[in-house]
Amino acid sequence: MAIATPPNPAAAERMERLELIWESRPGILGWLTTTDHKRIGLLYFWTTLALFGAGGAEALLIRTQLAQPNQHVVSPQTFDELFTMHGITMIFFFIIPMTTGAFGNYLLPLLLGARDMAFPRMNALSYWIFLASAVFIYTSLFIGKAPDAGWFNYVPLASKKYDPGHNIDFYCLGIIFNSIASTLTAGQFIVTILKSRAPGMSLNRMPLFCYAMLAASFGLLFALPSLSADTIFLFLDRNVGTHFFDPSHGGSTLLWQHLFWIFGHPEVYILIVPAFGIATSIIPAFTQRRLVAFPLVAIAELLVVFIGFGVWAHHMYTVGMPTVSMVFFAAATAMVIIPSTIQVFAWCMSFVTGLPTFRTPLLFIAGFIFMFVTGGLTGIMFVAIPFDQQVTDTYFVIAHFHYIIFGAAVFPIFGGMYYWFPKVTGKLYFERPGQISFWLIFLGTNLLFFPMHIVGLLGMTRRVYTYPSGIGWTAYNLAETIGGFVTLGGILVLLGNLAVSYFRGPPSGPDPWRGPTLEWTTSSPPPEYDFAVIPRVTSAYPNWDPADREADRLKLADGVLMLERGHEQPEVTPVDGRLARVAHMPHESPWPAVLALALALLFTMLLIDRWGTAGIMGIVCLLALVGWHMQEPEEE
Amino acid sequence: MTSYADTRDVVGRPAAWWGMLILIASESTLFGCFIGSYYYLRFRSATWPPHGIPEPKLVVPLILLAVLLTTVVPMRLAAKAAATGRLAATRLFLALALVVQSGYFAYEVHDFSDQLHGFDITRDAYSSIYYTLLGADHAHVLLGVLFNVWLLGKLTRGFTRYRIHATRAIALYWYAVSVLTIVVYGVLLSARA
Amino acid sequence: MTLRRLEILQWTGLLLGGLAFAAAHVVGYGITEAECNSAGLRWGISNDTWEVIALGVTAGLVVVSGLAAATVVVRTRETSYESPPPPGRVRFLAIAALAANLIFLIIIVLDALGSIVNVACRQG
Amino acid sequence: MKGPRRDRRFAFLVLGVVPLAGCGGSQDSLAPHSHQARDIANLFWWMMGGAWIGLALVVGLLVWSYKRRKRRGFGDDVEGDKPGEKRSWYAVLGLGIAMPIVVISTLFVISDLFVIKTTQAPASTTTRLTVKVIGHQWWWEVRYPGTNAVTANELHIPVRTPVRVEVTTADVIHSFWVPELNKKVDTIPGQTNVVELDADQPGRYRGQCAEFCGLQHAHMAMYVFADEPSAFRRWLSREEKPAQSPSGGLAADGERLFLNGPCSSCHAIRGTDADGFVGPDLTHVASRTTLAAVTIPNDRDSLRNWIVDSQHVKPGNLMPNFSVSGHKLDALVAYLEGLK
Repeated sequence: MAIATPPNPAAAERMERLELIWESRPGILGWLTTTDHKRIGLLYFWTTLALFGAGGAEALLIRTQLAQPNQHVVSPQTFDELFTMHGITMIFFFIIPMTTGAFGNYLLPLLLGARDMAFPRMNALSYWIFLASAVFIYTSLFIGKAPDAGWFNYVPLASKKYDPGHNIDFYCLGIIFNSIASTLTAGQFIVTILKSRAPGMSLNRMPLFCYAMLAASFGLLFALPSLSADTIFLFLDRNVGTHFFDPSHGGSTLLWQHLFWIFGHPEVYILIVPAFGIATSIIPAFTQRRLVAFPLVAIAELLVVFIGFGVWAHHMYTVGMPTVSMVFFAAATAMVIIPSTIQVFAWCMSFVTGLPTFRTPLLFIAGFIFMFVTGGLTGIMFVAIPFDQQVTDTYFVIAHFHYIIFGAAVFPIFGGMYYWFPKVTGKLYFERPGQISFWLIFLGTNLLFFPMHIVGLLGMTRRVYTYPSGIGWTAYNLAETIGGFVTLGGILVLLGNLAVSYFRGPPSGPDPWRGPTLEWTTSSPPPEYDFAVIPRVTSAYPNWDPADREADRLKLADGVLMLERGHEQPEVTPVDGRLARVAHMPHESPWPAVLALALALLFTMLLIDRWGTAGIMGIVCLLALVGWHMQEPEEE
Repeated sequence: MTSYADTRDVVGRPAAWWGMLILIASESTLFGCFIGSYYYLRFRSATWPPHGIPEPKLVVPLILLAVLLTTVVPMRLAAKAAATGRLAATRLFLALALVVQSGYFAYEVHDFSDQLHGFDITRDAYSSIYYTLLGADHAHVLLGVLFNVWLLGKLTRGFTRYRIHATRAIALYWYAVSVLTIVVYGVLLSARA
Repeated sequence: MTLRRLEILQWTGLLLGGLAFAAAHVVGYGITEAECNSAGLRWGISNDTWEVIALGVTAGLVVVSGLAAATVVVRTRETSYESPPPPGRVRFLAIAALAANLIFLIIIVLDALGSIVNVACRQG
Repeated sequence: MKGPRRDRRFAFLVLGVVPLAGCGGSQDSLAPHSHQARDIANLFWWMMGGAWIGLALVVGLLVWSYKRRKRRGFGDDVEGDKPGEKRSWYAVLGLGIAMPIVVISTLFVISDLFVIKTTQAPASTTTRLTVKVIGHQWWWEVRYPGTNAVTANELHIPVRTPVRVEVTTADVIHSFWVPELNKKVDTIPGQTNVVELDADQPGRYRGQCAEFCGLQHAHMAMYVFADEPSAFRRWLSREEKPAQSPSGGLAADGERLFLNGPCSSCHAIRGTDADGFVGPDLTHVASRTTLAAVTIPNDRDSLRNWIVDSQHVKPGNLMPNFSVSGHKLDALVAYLEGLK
């Protein structure tokens, strides 16, 4: 029931006014200055997809080098840069920006029944900063100075003494730069979810996707400062001469590890929780059933991140901590699993009691459950401290977290691409190639990652650029490499399928799946203002409440709640979603892009030790902010 | 669900206020990490502060702290005045707060450079974390000062709903910075214990 | 029971346990950190005693928080967690809080077991 | 020995991958040769069994949902968009909360309260020998406190004797790991970590640096030789002795070259003026089985090749290529091969 065709002339006239108020500037300039969450979401999507390609290429180079013992496909230095950049790229420049930046930006307002994010210009800023930071860090690779001490970047290996080049400075500044973008995204997601919901969407009627995004945003908000503090310390140690990490002057190398993993472990959950959100959107649509145990799943998504802040030291069991300290983190590690088991069985029971139609999106979710459970079960093994100390820093751990990160984070991303493709493009994808792509990726990844468990147990350590023959590692490594290329094939089929469908696919209409949430109530692709009428919400599955949709249609006819007077959207009370006020939204603005550019120059100056110029750039940033705030949302 | 398309009734706090709260949460976490590092390093050293470094001064910082805290009052009054649309009063209170805050900041910068002559940031881990923590706190005071300058500039051209929200948000920022400064001084002075 | 009281209980159930657990986790780790490093030699604190005190207090708070949530769940059994707010939302969050507090409690118990059974400061 | 190996084969079949003939190699955490490693391995077998059951449970549910994909809900509860909700709740509470809490808490108690006692650092009273191992980029220095014995990359211990290994580092963080004997432990700057080695049968056990430590992290292995106590004492007393200089001939020229050339600035040979400490102590280099941290065998050709072209064998290692050849090279090699 798209609200594309107005029921009467009066409504038609009001909708024209909406069109006029919300329509965005045409051409390149429109994209440079856009504040439309859908456009920003698409910008994020294409950028992160490109970076996914880069990270994947690095991964395949690594696998090629390791396909056989004692190979020299790449030099040791190149290998170190490759696995470092692979980690940085996939975590900071693919999964986080893809799930939050792309999926979150495009979908959150649509699922919340809002017309845009709470802070549209901040949203644009986060994208431009993200883009700049990606360019910044990849410059290092092209000038042959890429970070080479691993994404975990332990000191003293990363200190000036053992890594004198600019490689690690690129790491510090690039990470700080990128985390500004993520913090902006997280912050405004939280405010959007709390304040910009459709009136009536109280916390017990908010879609689980939004809970997942809320959890991930809180995670980012509270985890990133720890990483920033860490990288600031390291940057000062390297370039000012402080002694945070220098034991000979009262510093501690373990301080780096603690701060890093206080960020690093919540990070893991930040990566997969949005994927949970995607899964909890797809499962109801393709089982035609509300998700089982809604309140438990909602809290589980928040809990996994919350408890995830208390387990960081299980990455450091081998550094010689007191047993008692380790046990503290082991206990939390043991129980952080419960929220995940709750969700797994809620998903499975929804499959069992619903009417599952195994189209491609649901196939990817089924595959995701399989991969997530496999990776989760090896995760449970790390509760056993002695076993963790035995296999940590071996391929067993690589297997574990790739089952989690590729299996549990990337599978739902693929499933989500298929699921929301009709909404974004207005076209249907082709089913048969879709299923082929799933099976290729599923078999490929298992062939790629499963043998890693075994070589890990056989003693193959991580981050080695080659390995001797005759220790029984060769066959498994070859299998992994083959699996890698099979996976590549599957991904190419997937992208090809979507590309062809974009041009040749049959029209989808507003709601091809009988989806449960609000995005399916508006036309595909959605209009700039998302919803002609601020929708009425009385459950977490609004599109399955015909009465409410009928009410919307009537409101459209009478022109109620269309807010066609100005660039407006309602604000609600954070808990029970009562209408609080009508907020005036800002228009397109060039300043976010300008500010991001100034910041990029600032960081470049810091990199090449031009402190004075950096200061000037800082002032430029402040001026840009002033200019930004010259333009206020107009009052009518 | 009656027709409230024209409703302009205002319940609860504006998104701007929530946005500022988020910024504060993020910055406080950063300070939390600094403070955690402070104690982590402290636990690892037998003497704290290390030999040859004077214990942090007690009296002057506390007086300064008191001075900074007094500015919470005018900020609060400014926010109230803004909420009730009293422009002149808002400007007055903001200006008042700004003067004191600038004075505080000026003295702190002077004191900071003085201490640097005493013992340098590159001396050891203590000096590193000490100056980082102190400097970060001063930076946040400076940011607040800039906020106030900008806001006063805005208010020269009267009120808009946007500027009223800004006043509330910036007042909130100052409450947070005051608390933050108390905590930071508390941590640094704990070296005397 | 008035809605107002249910609200209070529900928020207690949702927040108290989590905050208590977070505090105990940091403090509990901090105690060992302090005792097992050069600073601890000066302060001479006993790991087990302090851990047990900290964890005992926390366990109490978590239980209180859990009971608050449980009360709300029982008192609102007539309403569905999907019914309109506030009652629906109160029940919804209370159910969630109940599960959360259970998990926190188990962590605290395991923490306590771990710090009592293991020798403090022995490198693991 | 036969038993565990067979069931490990079997296990790999369970794991779904056919192993290489005679696989397991010499760095196999599932081929334990000490009670610590055995405890850890058993822990793994139990956890793996549980893991397969858990995975089977979930996969079973998914397959079941596929089989009954035409039927909604349970029993007569098939109406609305929440069919079978009540029973699903029970399933989630039982399988999703109660069951995992019990299982995982049990695992926690077993592994982190009891097994951990056997693998954690030994109390200094329980061990009879202490060995100091110092990590360098990219080799292991081995010292025997109370003796003059200093060697590299090949660590000898008496069998059936608890040995206290104290690991430290000369530069960055490494990780000392001999999987068939015990868990790994990192070398942290400014800190001494301890791990116990207690081999229960004579043999050679491969170990490797497990923490990324730079360019040649891949080539930083070591061998632990568990000897019969008598053999160990003989080895140690020989290692203690300074090198005796060659009576004459080629080897004597080699010694002169070594002491006057650049070699002695990085390497030490006890009993001579060579006292460098950048590279391994070469006093009894000929008694070792491998060179360059178990990268190449210790034979004449490898040694020659290492001296002239170590940067090709182990790119980035701290020893430059030396352009010696002909008589000089023969002399050097002869001298080093004499250092038994």
